[in-house]
Amino acid sequence: MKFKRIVGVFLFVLFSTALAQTDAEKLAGLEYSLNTISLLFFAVLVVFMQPGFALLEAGLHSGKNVINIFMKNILDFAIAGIAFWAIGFSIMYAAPLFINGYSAASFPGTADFFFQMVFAATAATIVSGAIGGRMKFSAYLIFSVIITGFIYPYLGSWKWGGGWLEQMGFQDFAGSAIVHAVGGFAALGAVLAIGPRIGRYSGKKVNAMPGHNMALAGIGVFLLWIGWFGFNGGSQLAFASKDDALAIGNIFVNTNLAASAGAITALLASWVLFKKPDFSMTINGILAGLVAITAGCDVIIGPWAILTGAIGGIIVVFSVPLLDRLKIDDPVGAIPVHGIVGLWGTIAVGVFGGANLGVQILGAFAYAIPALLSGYIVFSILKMTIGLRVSPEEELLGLDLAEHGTEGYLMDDPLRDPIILNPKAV
Amino acid sequence: MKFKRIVGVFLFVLFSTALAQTDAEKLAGLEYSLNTISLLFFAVLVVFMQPGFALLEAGLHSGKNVINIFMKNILDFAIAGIAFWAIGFSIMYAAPLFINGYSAASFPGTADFFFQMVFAATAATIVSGAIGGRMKFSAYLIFSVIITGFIYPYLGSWKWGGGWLEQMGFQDFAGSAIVHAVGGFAALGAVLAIGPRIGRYSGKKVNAMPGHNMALAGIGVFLLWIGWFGFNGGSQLAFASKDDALAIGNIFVNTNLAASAGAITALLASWVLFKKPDFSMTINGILAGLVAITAGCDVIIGPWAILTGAIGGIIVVFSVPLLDRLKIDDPVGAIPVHGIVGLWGTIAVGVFGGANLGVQILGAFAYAIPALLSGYIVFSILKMTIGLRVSPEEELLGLDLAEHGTEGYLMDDPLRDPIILNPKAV
Amino acid sequence: MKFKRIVGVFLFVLFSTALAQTDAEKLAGLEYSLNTISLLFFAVLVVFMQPGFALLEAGLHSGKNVINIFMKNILDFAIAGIAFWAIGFSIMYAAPLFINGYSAASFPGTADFFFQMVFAATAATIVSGAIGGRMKFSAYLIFSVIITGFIYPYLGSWKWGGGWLEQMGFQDFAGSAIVHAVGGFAALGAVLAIGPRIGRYSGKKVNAMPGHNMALAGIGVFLLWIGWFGFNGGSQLAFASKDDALAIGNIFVNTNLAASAGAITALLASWVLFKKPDFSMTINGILAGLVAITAGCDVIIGPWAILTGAIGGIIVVFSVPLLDRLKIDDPVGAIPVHGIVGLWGTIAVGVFGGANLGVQILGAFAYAIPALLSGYIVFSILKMTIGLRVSPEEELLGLDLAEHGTEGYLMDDPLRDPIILNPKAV
Amino acid sequence: MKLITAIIRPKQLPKVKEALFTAGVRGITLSKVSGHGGQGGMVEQYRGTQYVVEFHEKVRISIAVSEEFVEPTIDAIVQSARTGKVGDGKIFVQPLERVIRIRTGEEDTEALTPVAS
Amino acid sequence: MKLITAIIRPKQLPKVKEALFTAGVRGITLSKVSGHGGQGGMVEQYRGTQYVVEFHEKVRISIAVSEEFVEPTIDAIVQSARTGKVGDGKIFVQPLERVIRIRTGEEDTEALTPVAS
Amino acid sequence: MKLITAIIRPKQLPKVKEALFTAGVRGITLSKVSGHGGQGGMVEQYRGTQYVVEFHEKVRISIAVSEEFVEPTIDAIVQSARTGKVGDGKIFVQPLERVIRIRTGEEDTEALTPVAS
Ligand SMILES: Nc1ncnc2c1ncn2[C@@H]1O[C@H](COP(=O)(O)OP(=O)(O)O)[C@@H](O)[C@H]1O
Ligand SMILES: Nc1ncnc2c1ncn2[C@@H]1O[C@H](COP(=O)(O)OP(=O)(O)O)[C@@H](O)[C@H]1O
Ligand SMILES: Nc1ncnc2c1ncn2[C@@H]1O[C@H](COP(=O)(O)OP(=O)(O)O)[C@@H](O)[C@H]1O
Repeated sequence: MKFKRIVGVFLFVLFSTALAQTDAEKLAGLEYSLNTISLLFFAVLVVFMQPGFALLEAGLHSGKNVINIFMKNILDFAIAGIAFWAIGFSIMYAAPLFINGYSAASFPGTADFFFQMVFAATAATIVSGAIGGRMKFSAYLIFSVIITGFIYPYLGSWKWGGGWLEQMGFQDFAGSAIVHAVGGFAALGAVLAIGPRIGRYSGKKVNAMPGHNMALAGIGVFLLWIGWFGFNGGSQLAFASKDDALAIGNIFVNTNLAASAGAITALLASWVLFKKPDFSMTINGILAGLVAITAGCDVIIGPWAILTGAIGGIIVVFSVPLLDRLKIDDPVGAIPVHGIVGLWGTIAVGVFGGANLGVQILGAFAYAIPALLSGYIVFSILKMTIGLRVSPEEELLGLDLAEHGTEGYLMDDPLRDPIILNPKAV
Repeated sequence: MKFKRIVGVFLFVLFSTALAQTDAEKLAGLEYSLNTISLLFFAVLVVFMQPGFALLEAGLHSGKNVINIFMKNILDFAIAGIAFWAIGFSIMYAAPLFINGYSAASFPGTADFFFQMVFAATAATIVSGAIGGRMKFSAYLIFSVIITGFIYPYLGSWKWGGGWLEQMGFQDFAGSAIVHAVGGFAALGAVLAIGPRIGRYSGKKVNAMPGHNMALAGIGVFLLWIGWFGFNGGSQLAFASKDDALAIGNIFVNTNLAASAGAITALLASWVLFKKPDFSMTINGILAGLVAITAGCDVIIGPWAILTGAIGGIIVVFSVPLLDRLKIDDPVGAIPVHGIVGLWGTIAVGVFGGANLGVQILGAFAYAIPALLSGYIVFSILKMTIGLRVSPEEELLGLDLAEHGTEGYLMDDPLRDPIILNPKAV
Repeated sequence: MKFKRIVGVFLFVLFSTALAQTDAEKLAGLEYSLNTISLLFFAVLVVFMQPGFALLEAGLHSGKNVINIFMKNILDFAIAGIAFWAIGFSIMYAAPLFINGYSAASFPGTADFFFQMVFAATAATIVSGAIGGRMKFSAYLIFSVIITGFIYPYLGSWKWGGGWLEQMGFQDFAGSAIVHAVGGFAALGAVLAIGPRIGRYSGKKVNAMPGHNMALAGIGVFLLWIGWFGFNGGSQLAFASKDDALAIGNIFVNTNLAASAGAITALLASWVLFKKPDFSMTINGILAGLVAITAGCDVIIGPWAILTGAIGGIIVVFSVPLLDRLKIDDPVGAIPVHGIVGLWGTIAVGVFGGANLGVQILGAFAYAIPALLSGYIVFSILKMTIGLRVSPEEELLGLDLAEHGTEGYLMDDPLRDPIILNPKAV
Repeated sequence: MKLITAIIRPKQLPKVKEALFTAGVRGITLSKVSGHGGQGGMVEQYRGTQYVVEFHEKVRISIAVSEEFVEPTIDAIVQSARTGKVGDGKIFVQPLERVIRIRTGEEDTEALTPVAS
Repeated sequence: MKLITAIIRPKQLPKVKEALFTAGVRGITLSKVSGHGGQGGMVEQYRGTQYVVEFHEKVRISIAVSEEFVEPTIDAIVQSARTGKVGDGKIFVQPLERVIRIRTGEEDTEALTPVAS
Repeated sequence: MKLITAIIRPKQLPKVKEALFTAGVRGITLSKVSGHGGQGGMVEQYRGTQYVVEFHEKVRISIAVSEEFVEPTIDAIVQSARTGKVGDGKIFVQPLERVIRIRTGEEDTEALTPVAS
């Protein structure tokens, strides 16, 4: 009896243990799959930033360049998809080429790659708006390969690849420096290499060249705001525990507080400076708030997140006219928003987030300067080789017709009817 | 031996139990994180309703007000992000100010806050379209603070904060009354305070003032439809069990059936009434279907969901001309869609969803009337103090130029070239 | 003592087992809910394809048909929501009508239905762009009922409903054949029945009829790209295990590689053929890459995914002018992108994905031919009964005014002012 | 016959149309033009840069009239288009040798009387 | 020389262009105008409110011709632009004192012959 | 008085405006027109089909001047609008019988002098 009972107990224990073991496996599988699904959904949110940037840039540029802007924003994403897969990811994370057999601990290597790839695409796409309206399409394509295949991955490896900045304790949670400052300062290098649009500056005079469609810019900024929840939230990179959940809840709130604050301070600053609450400054202010909090969205909490974003919004309103005075023609504000505020956001982790301030400053410039130089150098080489800029006639005609042979907008217009007086022209 | 065996069993049991304990913790962590991630993703879907509303409103208004509409829709979201965080959430849920240390049971307090915040922003943004084209931007900003910081939270506390309507058994699953009727009737109060656009009514004659861009309105309604899955699905507020999963599956299907039915009945009703299948009525019909099912998306099932949405679609088609006959100028249909159909949706839970009909009717009006009054009073006070309406010249010029100093659309036009005959004007 | 101890052990074991049992239930609940939430989020991503298609089509058509295109794309989704619920799902999966009491194994029957419904809506909506600009709205509505209620479900049942093609080992993971070839060839049937737009072909001459807004088309293609992650990823239909996570990671990467490759090859092919990198070809190329990988996104890995997408991109660039030479007027490229490339994608699973090539070819045509015939026959019957095509005057005037009585775009124009010289006209 | 061309403010157009109708003028052709004259420019701003939009939207009204309608037409326009502020516009009167109604081939005065459909 | 101005239906423009070309007229200038005359308005609706759009899109063709081209030009336009329904439009003939070709400074008849590039 | 109408290239407009201003001409009216003449068409393409856009965007400048301004105005336009390539445009000079300033009722020469506001 006793024996039986003990055996019974034993078997029972064995059985329950066996069950527990299967359960433990299932549990591990669930953790793994929750991590994966979450990471992929966050990545998809980040993909919304691609149409976000395309729309923002298209809206703030002239209507004769709308196709060109979409082409650049589509192609840099397509190129990132291939180049970062073939080589970039391997440079950044010391992984095999073509993510061939690469695996990560708590989710598939493919999911890890996909999430990181959309970050590379973001860094690349930041440049496209700043040089819009004058750059040869072919030159931009080559640059896209270089930045997503080499520049961004190499710089990124210093921190996210476990390199020297990681060793020094540099903090950049979701990439104020690694993604945004790199993109923004590469854009500055590019603008220095290509120069302003024709007619933008005459002597000391700055000529406004207003964007053609504020509705497009407005949709764009909403998509960017939404995408940023993926950008910052997903950077937690682990989701299947209570601690991670707490972290991500925090990240969402801090991200949104900073964006809201950036919108409000940019609005107010433009209202004071220019006497009217300015639209394009306000939407730049949202992005500034978002860029500012990106590095410290995990550790800059509540009121400090508001302050971080608020300062970002103000920086932008003051930087845009400053750049114009320096004749740096950045039609969409990519340099202030991503570059300058990217620096601020990185440093803010030292000010409000408990990181070492010196290291943060070092890290910020360790990204900004090489990005600036490499942007400038790559585009200067392109200038000397295949040429960087369309002809003045093409620029005035618009890149849609000059580069792509098609107009972006065509309203039904009887005057355009193709029946022809001049038979030779047919 | 026996002892050893028993000890072995014991140790084994202990070990397996220890393992089970860790597993139980992990399991709890997984539940918590699945709840969190789901809630946040549903919240992000709701954020898509912000560009959705902005686009719908922009499309149905004149092109000279497009910047102003985006500015209002951006700023009310930014303001909700700060005001509902600072004070609103605390009023609604008797939580600490600044969600300082607030925590919820099955997900982080921050995630709870974020989800509720996007609801507050929705209630606020409903008003913006109805008063579009004539209100001072500054007045709207102040109202946004008041509705997201005080009006919506206070009214919401009656039910979702556990107040008297909750005690009475009032049912409003995702906010037909609390969000939509509040927004819609606040909009009615606002419209009564500000009056119609210039030229909208002359004597008994109603002058159509067609919207400028139906493509924008079309994108907007799709984003709203998508966002509503977050709005209704996320309101389940618990996701990590089979019962919750079953509930959410149901909610998705009921939500979609009602939206589809609202689209179809509005289409058919407009076809019969106006001889043509009308676009803006059809998209209003979708929203009516969605508003109608919001209160009862958990309990109004299948065919009853279709019926609930179908009635919503018909209500809208008949309400729009009725409001015009009353000279209530609501360019986007916010009052019929969110206000009137919000009442219907709340009552429908009593008709088709098993709730107490009397309580539902009481609750519906308990939200509508205070919302109407507070909208009317707040805007009347603004009228007497800072002024509510732009000057007639500014209204005719358009709010983009008058309030923001910039035009929303600028096509390349040689006639606009800035070289100047009149030197004084430079 | 010993007994006590044993009893103690026993109780302990019992307790820990009891706990484990609850845990096992919880675990099962978690699996179930993770499956459900994931499936629903993937489904919501697929819903983004609806505005995606609407925008793509609207952009590539004339501005005088923009309302009509949105109306069709809204209504086919609404109709799918009702017709696939009432009857279609039951035909496809031998389930009860109205999904009444239907349940699935690892997630709610409602969630299963919702995911499959958005696929049905996709198949339907593919047709709308191809016949745009000339079809009666009423005829399109009737066709939407027939395709989502009968044609797509019946054809789909052959494979996804476990029918004869499933029995033969035919592989079509996410629907290159079942959704895209069916949609694309039904579109071909429709175009053959309705004929080209007025003025599209004169003798041997092909007259370009350029789309009116490339920005809309550009947003559309981004939304489609994003939605496709839901389309392909969600088709895994199980998410709560490590194996599923690995599969989905792979699907995401393969999907994106094919889309990127399709974009790049279409870009290059158009550059070579037409001397300029063509926008509408490039965006068609993205979709071609996506359609091509859809059938094999689970088994066509890495470089083979690139190749599959790349071939898709090239097929499109060559098919578009070919169809024009055959006077098949498909303004948006639905037939090449979804039809022809749908065939290629299905066959590619036999070429690169290890499926039986013969069966794949058989399956591809087993979908294409009945879809073509049923499209042709349904529209021919409509032609003979209620009429298929608007009058030439209505076509030239534009469907927005002719069918819906409203213009899609109205810029503030003083010349339109309604005060009237001719009193009779009032 | 004369061809009377008036450049007016867009906002005055409804009043001008009414005045012309009252004066018995039924056939008119309108177009959008851009006017430059003594009227000051409008200041707009974009991203912190101010600029003056110096052109003004105007509407051009072209009316072919027989001699007896010249004075009433001019009077009607002047009275309805005047606001008294700089920028009200101009009226130009030019000789018109022939008018042909395309629909009927009628010429001159017969061609000028609209026929309600 | 005369300046011939025709107001026609946009839909007839291709035919008119062809007819002018056949008649030997090569240089023309077009603009979009809005016509008001005897033609009835078009009823549109928006959110349940009907309204009449009473203007009609028309195209204005301006052609400077030497005397011998006046008749052929008018004939070409009348024949190609006529549909017979109210709203076909008008042709106005005005005196033209001088024509200068900006590119060359040529005047009058020489200025009127286009040179194919 | 004359009505001078010039059809020019849009790109030359800033120069023409400056030249006119220098010549003392202050009041002008501009409109967008579509020109067809000797200038070759522009080839565009869409989805693999090439087509020729044969019209050219031009700007029409209308200037009412008193006699002594006719020559300076024509000279200013010719010099500033000329590029030497086909498509530079034409200048038409027509008689102008009366000019009325709507704001004041002033006629003819007085009506032609803009008053800075
Ligand atoms: N000499 C002119 N030739 C052609 N158009 C003119 C001339 N002078 C004025 N205009 C037109 O008349 C409009 C009003 O003229 P402006 O000088 O601004 O005001 P006002 O007529 O009240 O003095 C101008 O915007 C321009 O379109
Ligand atoms: N007296 C007029 N002056 C200027 N334009 C006119 C005049 N009468 C008619 N038109 C133009 O000609 C167009 C056609 O005229 P309408 O009276 O409608 O038809 P019809 O010429 O067939 O009688 C009008 O839309 C208007 O643009
Ligand atoms: N006979 C004409 N009548 C009206 N407009 C003309 C005439 N000839 C030319 N034009 C206008 O002048 C423009 C330039 O003429 P074009 O023949 O192309 O070049 P060019 O004047 O250098 O010879 C044309 O686009 C057209 O708008």
